[in-house]
Amino acid sequence: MRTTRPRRCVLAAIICSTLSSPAAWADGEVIAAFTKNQVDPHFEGVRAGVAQMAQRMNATVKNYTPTKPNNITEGMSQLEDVGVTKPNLMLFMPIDAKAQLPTIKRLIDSGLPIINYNDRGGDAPFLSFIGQDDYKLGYDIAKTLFDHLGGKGNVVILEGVKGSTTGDERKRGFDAAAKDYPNIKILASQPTNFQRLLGMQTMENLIQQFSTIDGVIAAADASALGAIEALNAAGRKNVAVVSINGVPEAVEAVKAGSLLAIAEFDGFKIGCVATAVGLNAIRGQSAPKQVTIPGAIITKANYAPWLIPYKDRTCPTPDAYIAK
Amino acid sequence: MTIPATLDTRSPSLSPDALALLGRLILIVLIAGALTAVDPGFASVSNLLNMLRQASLLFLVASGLTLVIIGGGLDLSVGSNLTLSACLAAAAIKTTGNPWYGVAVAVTSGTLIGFTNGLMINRLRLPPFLATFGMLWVAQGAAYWFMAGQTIYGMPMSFRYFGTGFFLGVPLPIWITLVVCVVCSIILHRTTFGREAYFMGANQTAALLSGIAVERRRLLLYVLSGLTAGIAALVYLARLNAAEPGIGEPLLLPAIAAVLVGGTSLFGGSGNIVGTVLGAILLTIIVNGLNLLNVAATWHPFVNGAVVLIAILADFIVSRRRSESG
Amino acid sequence: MTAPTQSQQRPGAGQFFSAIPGAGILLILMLALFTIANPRFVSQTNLVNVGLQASLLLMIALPMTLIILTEGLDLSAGALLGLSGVIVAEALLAGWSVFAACAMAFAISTAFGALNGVLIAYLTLPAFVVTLGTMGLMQGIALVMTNGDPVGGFTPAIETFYRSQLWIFPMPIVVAVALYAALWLLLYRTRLGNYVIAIGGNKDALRLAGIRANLVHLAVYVLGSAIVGLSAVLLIGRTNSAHPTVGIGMEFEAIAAVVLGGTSFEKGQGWLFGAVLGALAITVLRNGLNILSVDSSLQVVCIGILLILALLIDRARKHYSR
Amino acid sequence: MPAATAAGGHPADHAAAPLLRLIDIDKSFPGVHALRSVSLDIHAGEVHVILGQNGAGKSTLIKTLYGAHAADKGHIEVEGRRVAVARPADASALGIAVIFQEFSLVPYLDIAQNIYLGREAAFARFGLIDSAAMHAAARTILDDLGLDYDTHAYAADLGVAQQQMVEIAKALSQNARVLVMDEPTAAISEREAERLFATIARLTQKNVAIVYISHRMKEVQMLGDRITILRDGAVVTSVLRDEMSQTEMVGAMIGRPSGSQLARTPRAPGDPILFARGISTAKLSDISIEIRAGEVVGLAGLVGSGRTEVVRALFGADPITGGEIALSGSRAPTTLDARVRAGMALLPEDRKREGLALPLDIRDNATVASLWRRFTSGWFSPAAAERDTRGLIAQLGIAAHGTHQTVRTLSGGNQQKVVLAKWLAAGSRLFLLDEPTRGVDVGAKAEIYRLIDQLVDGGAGVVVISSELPELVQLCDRAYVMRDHRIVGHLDDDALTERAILELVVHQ
Repeated sequence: MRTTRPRRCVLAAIICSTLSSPAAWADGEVIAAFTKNQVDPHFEGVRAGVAQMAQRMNATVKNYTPTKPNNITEGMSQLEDVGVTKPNLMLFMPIDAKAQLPTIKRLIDSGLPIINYNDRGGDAPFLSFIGQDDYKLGYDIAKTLFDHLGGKGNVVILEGVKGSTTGDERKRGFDAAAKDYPNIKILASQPTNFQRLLGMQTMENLIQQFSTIDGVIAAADASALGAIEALNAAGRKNVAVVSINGVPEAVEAVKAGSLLAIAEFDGFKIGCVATAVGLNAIRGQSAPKQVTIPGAIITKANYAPWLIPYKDRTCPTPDAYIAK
Repeated sequence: MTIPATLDTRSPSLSPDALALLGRLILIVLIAGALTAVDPGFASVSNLLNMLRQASLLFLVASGLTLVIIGGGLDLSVGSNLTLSACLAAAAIKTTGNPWYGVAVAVTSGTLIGFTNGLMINRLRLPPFLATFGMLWVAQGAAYWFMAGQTIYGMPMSFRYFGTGFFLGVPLPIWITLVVCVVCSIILHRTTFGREAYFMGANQTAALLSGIAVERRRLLLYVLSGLTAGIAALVYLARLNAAEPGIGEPLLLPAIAAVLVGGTSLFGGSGNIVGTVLGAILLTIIVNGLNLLNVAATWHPFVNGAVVLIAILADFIVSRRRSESG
Repeated sequence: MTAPTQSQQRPGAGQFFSAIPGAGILLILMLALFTIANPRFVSQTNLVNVGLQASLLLMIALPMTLIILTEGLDLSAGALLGLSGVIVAEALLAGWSVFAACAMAFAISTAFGALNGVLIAYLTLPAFVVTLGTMGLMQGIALVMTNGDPVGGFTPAIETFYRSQLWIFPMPIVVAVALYAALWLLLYRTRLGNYVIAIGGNKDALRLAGIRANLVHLAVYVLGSAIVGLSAVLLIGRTNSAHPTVGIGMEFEAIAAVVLGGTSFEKGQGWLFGAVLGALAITVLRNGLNILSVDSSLQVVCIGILLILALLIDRARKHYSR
Repeated sequence: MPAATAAGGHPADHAAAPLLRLIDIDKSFPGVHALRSVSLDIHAGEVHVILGQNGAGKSTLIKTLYGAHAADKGHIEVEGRRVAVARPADASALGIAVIFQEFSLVPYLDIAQNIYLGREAAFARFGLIDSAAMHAAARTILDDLGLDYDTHAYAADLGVAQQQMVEIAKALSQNARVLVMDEPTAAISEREAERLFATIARLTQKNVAIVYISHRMKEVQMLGDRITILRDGAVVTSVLRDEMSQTEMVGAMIGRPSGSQLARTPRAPGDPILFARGISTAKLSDISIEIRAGEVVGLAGLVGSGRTEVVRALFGADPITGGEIALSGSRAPTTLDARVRAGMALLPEDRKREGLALPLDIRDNATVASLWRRFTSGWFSPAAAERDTRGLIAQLGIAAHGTHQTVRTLSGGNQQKVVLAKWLAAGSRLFLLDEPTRGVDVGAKAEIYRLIDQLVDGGAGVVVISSELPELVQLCDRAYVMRDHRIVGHLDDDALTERAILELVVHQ
């Protein structure tokens, strides 16, 4: 036993240091904010928005993210665990709506107020849904590209994660737009899981397969950025690429001209509005059933506001969107 | 007892290792031929180079791992080592603007992680599987913590050349693969260290009793594995033009598969680096071919699994036949 | 007989307390620390949560213990969990009865277990490589069957089962405890159990005793896969849908749990209860860190350090007890 | 000697028919006539000692009895009935059990489970083992043997002697009527041996027949009711204990009147190469040895007397806890690899596990220990290694297709030569040879002797461990004799005879 003692001290030190790290206590309510992974900067935007609005409204935020990206079992466990800590408000985005719905319903039944944000979480009695219209984002950005191409040309689609609401809705938007343009030919549509490496390798293979590609629609910035790398490496200069999200790196690409346009899916704004709506609701105001934040099309003409780092941006209030 | 004059009547090209490599090469050629028949575009120079470039990324992760496995070990931390090294290197390049700092950082961090693995296995006598499995989590967590949800992007052109550039019409990652392959090959076959690694892998006790400094050699093997993970991190970084904390983890199992499909035995003491190159090409060509045939991406894991099983079964049958005839 | 008495025989049953493995020590420490840091940690709801989460991990870790006792490994367990869930879900959607759907999943899991077992026991191929290959097969089939999409909308009976309780105990915990009891009986109270330990410890001795050792070896893989296949029912009950890739990575977590609990990769040394300790240690760590809302990135580091620490404690104790 | 009295309580009552008879058993292997028409009568309640040097045919005899080898000629009778023993299972069914030197216990099963491994059905109730009943049964058997072991203890936690006792218990639980013990005291301490003898006494009282194989004269005198001496595969004599003196037995084993032996060419040793003083390790105490250039030093003793441990300690393979080792006059380096570089070489007893990498080829194996010396820059040249290997193959007369033949496919003698080649290439000056001729055929044996001569002529020092006394006496200039992990004697010149060694080995 004598040898284990020093090791135990080390362990105790580690655990104590981890306990003391995050989340300084404030006076107000405790918000549990869920995001899907630690990899995609979009969710960093969400977390930044939640943090800023919570600070402004004097509440405390605790973040929950699975250790493995988009891991559904971990996401389930975290939901269950958070139920125990009884936060005053939960901001929830599903990793998989179907899977998490039963647990969410039970949490709501137990009296926990939950705001659904970013992705639709199914038909549970949420206080409110704050997000954007993925179908419309998909439709608008595809239309932007098709107009840019003059209504005709060969286009490939890099889809998101098959089966995710976000991915499927955006895809539906792309397809709907394509129907409106009879001279646009969709060469291929392949899943890239919102990932950069997969976006790049899929694009590399598509380049080999098709000699003329005029446009690329990516369901997310990361896939688009990967695809641009592949196009540059292959020397395909005149391919117009569009995507959805608007993370700083992609906006820089718009500025540089390698990305034609982005349909804004703004995590920062979603985080801000969700926090405000939720806090207002638990402080006695009535909550709108749904707040849909319109997505701008970010182009070379208007990119500047999206280049500001998240921490320097100012949270919009919900009123800006509810009034309409 | 005299030695027959025809000591080596069996020509060296028929040695078991060469036979295994030849078999894999023939398989690759057959698949390539079949794909060309289906779609002549497959055989275009640009597609072949594209495929080789993808294979080279996989190979780079698997190269150091091959050395470790030949030496009788295992390194499960290569994927997360790559992640952490790429993230640190990207930060270094971003803050200094000088790519060489990035190179130094990636190589150092990769090597340090490998060194720590070796130390844990040598000094604490942890089984390689577990020591490197623990390291997998630690390095991955460190990368998440370091990146705090961000990506670091926008590498200078001079640096991106490593991933995207061409030299003599051939993509640079392929050249790097060639260099790493030649260097590993030289290490394995033209240095005393390499010969000792094979011996260690085949029989650790006998290696120790033959005067091989087993612990130092083992440490070096893990350092090399870490180093190649660091180099691979640089190529990935240059190729992707961005570092995010999720890039390395999905590479671990394909890298192990490439080593095994390449004919290196998990028991140690056999195999070689060229096999791993062929293994990486085989795994890549199959994915490439499936895309060409418009087979859904969902089939990829199945085909990869089948290739792994077929490879070990083929080696099993060949080795059994040889031991029966010998 | 005047011979000196043979002392210093450590009794097998008494080893429980004299040799609490590293995971046990860490578990107790964590329980204490988390309770001090946030008393809600020991609330009934949270303990049920820990139980539920650990029970799923246990469903894989328990059969994995048997496999590791034979000096083997099953990397395909996680993929099989996903595949089996998909099969049950698709069969239910196709109008099969719950029983028939489970029987189908059971049959296919068993077949894959037999494939692993034949390659490992009879052809003596390394378990790591074999199960890496079959993992690809299983994952691939699940993906192809579902096109990568989650499958939902099947009969709520499965979820009802997952949420049901036996007296005050949630069903998954009951099932895990029952499985533990069954495997405990199998391992420690049946012939087969002795043979499992003998395969890892001294396969030749088993052959010499006239036992068809390879058949037993094969049976361990078949049994392991059958259990994992059936546990998929609990998993899809939990999520009310089947995900083709849901189990990926769980095999490593299960292996970690088994090893944390003090089961070794060599010589058939280990114990079934170690898997319980290991699974609880991992679950409590994650749960506790969640309750204290520790940053996810630090959670990842903590798991790695926990693993290495537990191994070090075991090593140190073994070293000084000799 | 209470045990001996107990065992001797049955002055062989040979009116009854023997329990087991071996009749004219003959067995040949390629190149070796292992058993020549051996006949043996084994009576119930009797300890039948089989004496013989290494290679006398003892292990072949056991294996034939146990069904592991099929006899070429002759047959076995049990209680007067002719029986077929084709497989170990047949032997078990007839009540014949063998306790080999390598045990067949499963480390992490407890004593009771090990005893009943494969026969659990006897305790099964509704498919479950009645653990209590099994432990009770095991308890009874252990009590019968006078052992108070906890039946719940793992085999892994038992000492060698205890494991051996469990093996005996396992044999008895199968109602063994004939128990064969192969050098049972080889690896256990004096006190443990006494317990074993007491156990044997109990067994004979229960009418079990014991076939006891040993070299130890003291044990033979104490235990044996009947003694059969084997030499070169044939029975020299079979006598009752009191019919033959110890000296006569030794003489019968050696086969020559003592004193007569092959002439040894005297050598003129040079300067000391190795000098070890007061070496102690976990398994050795106070070993002092000197080896000079140009001489062959023998290390005699029984298996388990600490011979192997001595060379391992000298080689740096086991950590030493006391004493010091000097190499060529200066303090020896501490690590094994440094000692190899200083010119030491070890030819281990178990060449397959410790000497060779079986899946690799001759070149890899023959060059592995000399890489540091041959390729000082660290660059390896396959061509040079190839040349060297061909040279070694020619020099040692290794029969192989070529340098790329895998070592696994070589014969035992040729494998041994590859190990020697490894050290020749390393230019070693001090060779520690642990049983260099075990498991090699006569031709290869002669070549190994020739090689040892060459080495010594070239100024090397050689230490030879051998269980074959004629070999030791013929090869060595002088010899240290070991017993119970100590050096108990040093013989040189005319004093080095088989008899002198045997007397030191066996006497108290």
